[in-house]
Amino acid sequence: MQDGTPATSETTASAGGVPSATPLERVLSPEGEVLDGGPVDVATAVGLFRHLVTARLLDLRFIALQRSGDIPFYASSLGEEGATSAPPFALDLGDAYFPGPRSALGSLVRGVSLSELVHQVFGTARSATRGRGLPHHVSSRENGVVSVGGVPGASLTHASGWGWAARMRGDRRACLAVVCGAAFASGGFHNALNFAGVGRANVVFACVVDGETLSSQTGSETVAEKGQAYGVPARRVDGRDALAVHAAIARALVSARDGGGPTLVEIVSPRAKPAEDGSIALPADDCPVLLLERCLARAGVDAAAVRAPLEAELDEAFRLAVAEARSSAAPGRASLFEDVYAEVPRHLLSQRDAAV
Amino acid sequence: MQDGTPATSETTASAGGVPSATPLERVLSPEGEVLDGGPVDVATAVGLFRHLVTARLLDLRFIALQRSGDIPFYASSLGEEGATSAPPFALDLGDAYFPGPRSALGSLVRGVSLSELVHQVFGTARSATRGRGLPHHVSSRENGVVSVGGVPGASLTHASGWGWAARMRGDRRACLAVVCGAAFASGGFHNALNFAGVGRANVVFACVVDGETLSSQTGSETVAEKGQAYGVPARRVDGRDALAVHAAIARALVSARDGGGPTLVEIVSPRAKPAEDGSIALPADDCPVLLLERCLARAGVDAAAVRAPLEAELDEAFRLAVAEARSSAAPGRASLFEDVYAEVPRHLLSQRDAAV
Amino acid sequence: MTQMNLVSAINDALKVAMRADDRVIVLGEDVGKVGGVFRVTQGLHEEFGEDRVIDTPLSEGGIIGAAIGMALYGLLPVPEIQFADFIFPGYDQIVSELAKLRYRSGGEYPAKMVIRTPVGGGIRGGLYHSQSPESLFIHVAGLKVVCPSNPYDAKGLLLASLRDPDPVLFFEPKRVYRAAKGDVPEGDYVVPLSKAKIVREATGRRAVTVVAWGAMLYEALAAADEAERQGVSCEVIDLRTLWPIDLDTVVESVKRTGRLVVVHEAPKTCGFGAEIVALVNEKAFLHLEAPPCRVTGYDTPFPYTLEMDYLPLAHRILPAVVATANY
Amino acid sequence: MTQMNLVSAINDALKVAMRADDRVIVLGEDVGKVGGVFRVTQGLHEEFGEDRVIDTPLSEGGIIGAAIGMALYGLLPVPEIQFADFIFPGYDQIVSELAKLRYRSGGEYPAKMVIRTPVGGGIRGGLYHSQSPESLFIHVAGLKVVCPSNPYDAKGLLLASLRDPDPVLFFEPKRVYRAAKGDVPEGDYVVPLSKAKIVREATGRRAVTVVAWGAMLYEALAAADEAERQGVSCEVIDLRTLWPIDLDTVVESVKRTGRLVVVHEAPKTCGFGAEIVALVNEKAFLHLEAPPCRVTGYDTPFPYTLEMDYLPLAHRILPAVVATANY
Ligand SMILES: Cc1ncc(C[n+]2csc(CCOP(=O)(O)OP(=O)(O)O)c2C)c(N)n1
Ligand SMILES: Cc1ncc(C[n+]2csc(CCOP(=O)(O)OP(=O)(O)O)c2C)c(N)n1
Ligand SMILES: [Mg+2]
Ligand SMILES: [Mg+2]
Repeated sequence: MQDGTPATSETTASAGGVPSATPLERVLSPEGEVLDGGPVDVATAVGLFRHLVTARLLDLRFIALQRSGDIPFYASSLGEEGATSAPPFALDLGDAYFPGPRSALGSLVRGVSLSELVHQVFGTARSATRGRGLPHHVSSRENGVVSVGGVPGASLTHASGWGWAARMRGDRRACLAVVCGAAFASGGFHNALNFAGVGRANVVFACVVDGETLSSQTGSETVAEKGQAYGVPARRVDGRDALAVHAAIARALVSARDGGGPTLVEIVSPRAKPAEDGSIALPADDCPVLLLERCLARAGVDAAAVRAPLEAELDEAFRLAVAEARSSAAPGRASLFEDVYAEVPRHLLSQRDAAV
Repeated sequence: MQDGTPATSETTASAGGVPSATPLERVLSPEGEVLDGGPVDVATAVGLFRHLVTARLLDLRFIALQRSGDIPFYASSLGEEGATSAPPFALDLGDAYFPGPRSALGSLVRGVSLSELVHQVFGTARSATRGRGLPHHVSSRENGVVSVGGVPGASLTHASGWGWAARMRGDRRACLAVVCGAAFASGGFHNALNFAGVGRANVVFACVVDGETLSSQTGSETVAEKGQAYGVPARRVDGRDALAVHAAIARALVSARDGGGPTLVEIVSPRAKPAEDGSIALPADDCPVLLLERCLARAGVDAAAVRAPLEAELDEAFRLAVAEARSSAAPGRASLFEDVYAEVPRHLLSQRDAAV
Repeated sequence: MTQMNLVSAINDALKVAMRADDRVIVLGEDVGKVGGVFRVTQGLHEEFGEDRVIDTPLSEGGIIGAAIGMALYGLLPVPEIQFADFIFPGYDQIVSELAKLRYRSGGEYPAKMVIRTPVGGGIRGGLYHSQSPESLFIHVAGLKVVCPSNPYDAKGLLLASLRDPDPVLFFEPKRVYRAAKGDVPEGDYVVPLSKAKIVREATGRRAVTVVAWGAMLYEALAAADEAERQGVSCEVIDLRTLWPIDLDTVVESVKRTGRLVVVHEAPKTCGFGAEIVALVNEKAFLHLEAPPCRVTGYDTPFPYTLEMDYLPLAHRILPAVVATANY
Repeated sequence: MTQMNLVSAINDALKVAMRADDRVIVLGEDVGKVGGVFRVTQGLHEEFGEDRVIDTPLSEGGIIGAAIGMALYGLLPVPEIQFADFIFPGYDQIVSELAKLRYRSGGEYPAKMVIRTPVGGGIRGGLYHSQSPESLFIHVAGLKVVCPSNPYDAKGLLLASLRDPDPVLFFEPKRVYRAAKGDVPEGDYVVPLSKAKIVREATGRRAVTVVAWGAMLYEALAAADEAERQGVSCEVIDLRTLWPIDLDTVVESVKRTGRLVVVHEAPKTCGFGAEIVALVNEKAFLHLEAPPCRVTGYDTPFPYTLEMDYLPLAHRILPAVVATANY
């Protein structure tokens, strides 16, 4: 490989009924073999595996919390763990991560702690957003997770501006923006791609696509085609193969750091729905966790030995975090008036005084 | 030709420094020969020629009015007469025309009279818009020229809605929307293309492109590439060749009427700047009027015999129209409050009573 | 008469209108097969088909822009904006195009439509599923703005809005989508636009006019009950149509009571309450015995965890009413 | 001190800021090589280069959205919206993103910028080059809104706006871009935000407080001159910062005069005048001797031919002032 990133090969494998106009890049065969015959980067594979297992387990827990009415809303990314967790895993410290509405679990990859995420989901005073915004509206400056709002696509343009600024300043840092389904239709997507193209921004767009959504949002067969409309190079990768996703994003980031401008990476990824009993409806062949498990087995790593203690640990941590969040105070009423401006202005001081 | 429209051939001729990623369609050679050797449709050619001559002459007159300060603003389409006048010439009665900011002269092709246009430009009480909106904000229901506002791209989405409605109602009528330079970056363009693609709308987008503007607005090499991003087929045509423009638009309209959905037609067209002395800076080879003249000559038509009396007639009509507009009343003050709602509501009645 | 809630009454109005006039079409995100995230358009797709009940891509600028084109074609579109918070990507199409088309075309190209959208807080929706942007549309000439509080009015006002020749923003108070119940006539009827309704008359001598609409009407009424017990009588007005406002009803009431409290969920500053106060100053200055008072959302974004502290609920209206009465 | 007009004073402020702080960048349509359609950014491209003075595509949503990203990166963007009428395609980015970022991130991700844009009529610009949309931003929590009337204030307020930690909308009254002239200090200075200025003190006993800003300040002053001749004294206040408002200055003045006239170009209904009237009611009710009065643009789109009839010029302010004085 020219640029030192893991080998990827193109197959015509098509994920869950998704159109496959240009072939989807994969690193692994469905059996978990490295397609180009090269060795697997075990550290990367194990790292990714841990994140995928974490995402899978927590997604099911959060879905359960929504079902029980503990939280009003939760945007799951079940089955899409490859698309959710592999892209931020390719980022460096100092890079910025612009999450999408289904990126709550991606923020863990950047260093957000499980406890922080649970506080966010419960909207406690201790959450980074101080109990503002829905569960999935994560934000963490410490971890370079940029605040996301409710309008799909809007923060994509922010990412283009961030990456444009980085390019102008000769900065090798880059940012990653997650594009969710419906965002392809949004004005934010259009502006983001157009400004990134014109500004040669240091940005990579990770577009998570399930077949259903795309056809209801736009007339193009794939998202990759949309890059060309803005002079932004695109690639398509199979979201079931986390190593392939990681490699594609990593290469795109290197290109951005080297002044090569933005890249659009289409990650085709079937989404799973959890059944009542907590099992998930996803054919084994479509499961990114199992694929990595097979890959690790071939590389002589006992995936079960990684997975079981990790899951036990996560279960315990989750239990504790939820207990803590439940017993945490709601934000104080005065907080209503804070962070609207840098300082509470006079008219809000009087509203605050009347309220508390 | 399969669909009975004039023959077009593709050449790689490139207009005024404009990129030519895919070749531009032309009907005529630079010498005015029909490229595929077939006969020219003389009625169409003469009709187009008259409109091009009209546009050229009036454009220079309106520019002069702006220079003299008689009107505050005028959006010229000098040198682009092929791109301006040929598309509406392909419309049928009952079709709708959604003009762009530089389409004032295109509205004449649809049947707006010179006198009406001059009233519009002078903002008199007798203008169709009742003295509202800038000179180029034309509107004429009688002639199917839909009102255009100040935001480039905004009415493109209207065209998609109109064409979507027509398609839903099984109507063979179609509409034509003019896309000007900067509109390619606008949200309106994005929404228009996306909704037209999804709704299989009976709409044709006539995109007028001069090389300079495109590169400042977007990273793509051509506009045609943008069609693909929305599943909208595109073609590129040389705007200097009015017959080619007409043919491309006509075919796209037929396709729309037949349920084939929208088409994007990129019309690459150098724009001319008028010199102080009223001559225009446009190489003879780039002049759509001269090209049609050469074509007519080959077909045995004496273009000068068409042009000279037409120009004399236009000059006289323009002189009269300007004199009439100058002596026309401004709209009455009460008109300020009309057409805001269908009926003047109470709060506006009192504002009106105070004002008049 | 059938018992309906707000959702079923609006749904019924759409069906009545669509059966009577095939120009009426519905479009928006998930309005078709899903029947709308609040189920307001349920059953329409089955009954009227995908050419009259259209699932669109997620782009409010596209939805309103395309609806304008459909209106220009001759249809009568009823676009749904899934939450009023999401109307802003379509704001330019509404204020620069829809509101100005009739005017800028000299009356030749009006674009008639009714934009439906749920407004208001109280559903644990946070910053982006709770806002009440009415004043941002009332400021823009050319638009009408309606906000019903109960099923009867909702159906009648929606049918009136469809019949009205001007573009209407139809704001649906989603906090009471299911909670507000009442008898609704079958078939066609209208509740006229620009007619407020006095839902509770002042009786005592120490009286206050309370103007409210949508979900906050119920808070105003609850506050009025309690105020009554404290010896203050409230005349509660449900505006129903916000703009053009039925100023006479408000002014006549203030002339009787001399006192005014306006309640709304939107932030206070430049909210519609300010306009009502200013208008009452113009029309009934000499009758005012206390400063007109606004009980509103705070001048902050809409919160998530603390939404019940943000909303101008009865417990915040009551002291304002009492203080205004005792001024 | 140098004689400057509004254009050169703003240009000078940008140069001062850009020389002192290389985080400051300018972006917008034609702001670079062309120097802006009103020449406000002239010379910046030459001096600071294309990485600090950026010509963008025509998309206000893109401009504001990208500017937010640049601010999050650590730059201090000064986006120009070519005409305030064209801010609406960027309205969602301003109200849903820019205004809420600090709040929704718990204070961690403020996005600081100053959005410059020319406002107001009087240049024969018609519907789409004349509007004054201030109240549509004042209603949205998290934004500050400034509108200078003269070169000294323009430079000082722009420098103050850049220093202020919150996003500022900086509205430039284009009708007086070149007509408003005055001495402007060289180099750096600030005119503090949220401080109004009494530009003409009331002297007589029959006095009226007149609140105005931007281009209409001059009309208010002209009306005041004539009113004086008719025996009515005006205290004319230039708000300078519209939000957060310097309410003390307004209220103290009204307490002295008992009378208030607010002048603005924007349509009357839900304009900022309504808010000022409502606030004065809250703070100085018992001092009011006449109904507070608004002299404003009409509740219509902005006209083309009749723009001078639309604007609230001195001849419309005068009778309002006199009537208010004589109430
Ligand atoms: C501007 C705006 N409009 C509408 C919504 C409401 N909304 C959020 S996601 C969504 C569509 C979700 O569908 P899809 O694209 O399939 O995404 P998925 O849920 O499959 O990830 C809608 C309509 C919103 N958040 N913002
Ligand atoms: C939303 C909006 N933003 C800005 C403008 C002002 N404006 C009108 S046309 C234009 C750009 C013109 O440049 P170009 O795209 O080259 O078009 P051309 O004049 O060459 O046809 C601008 C900035 C506008 N009318 N509307
Ligand atoms: Mg989906
Ligand atoms: Mg150009």
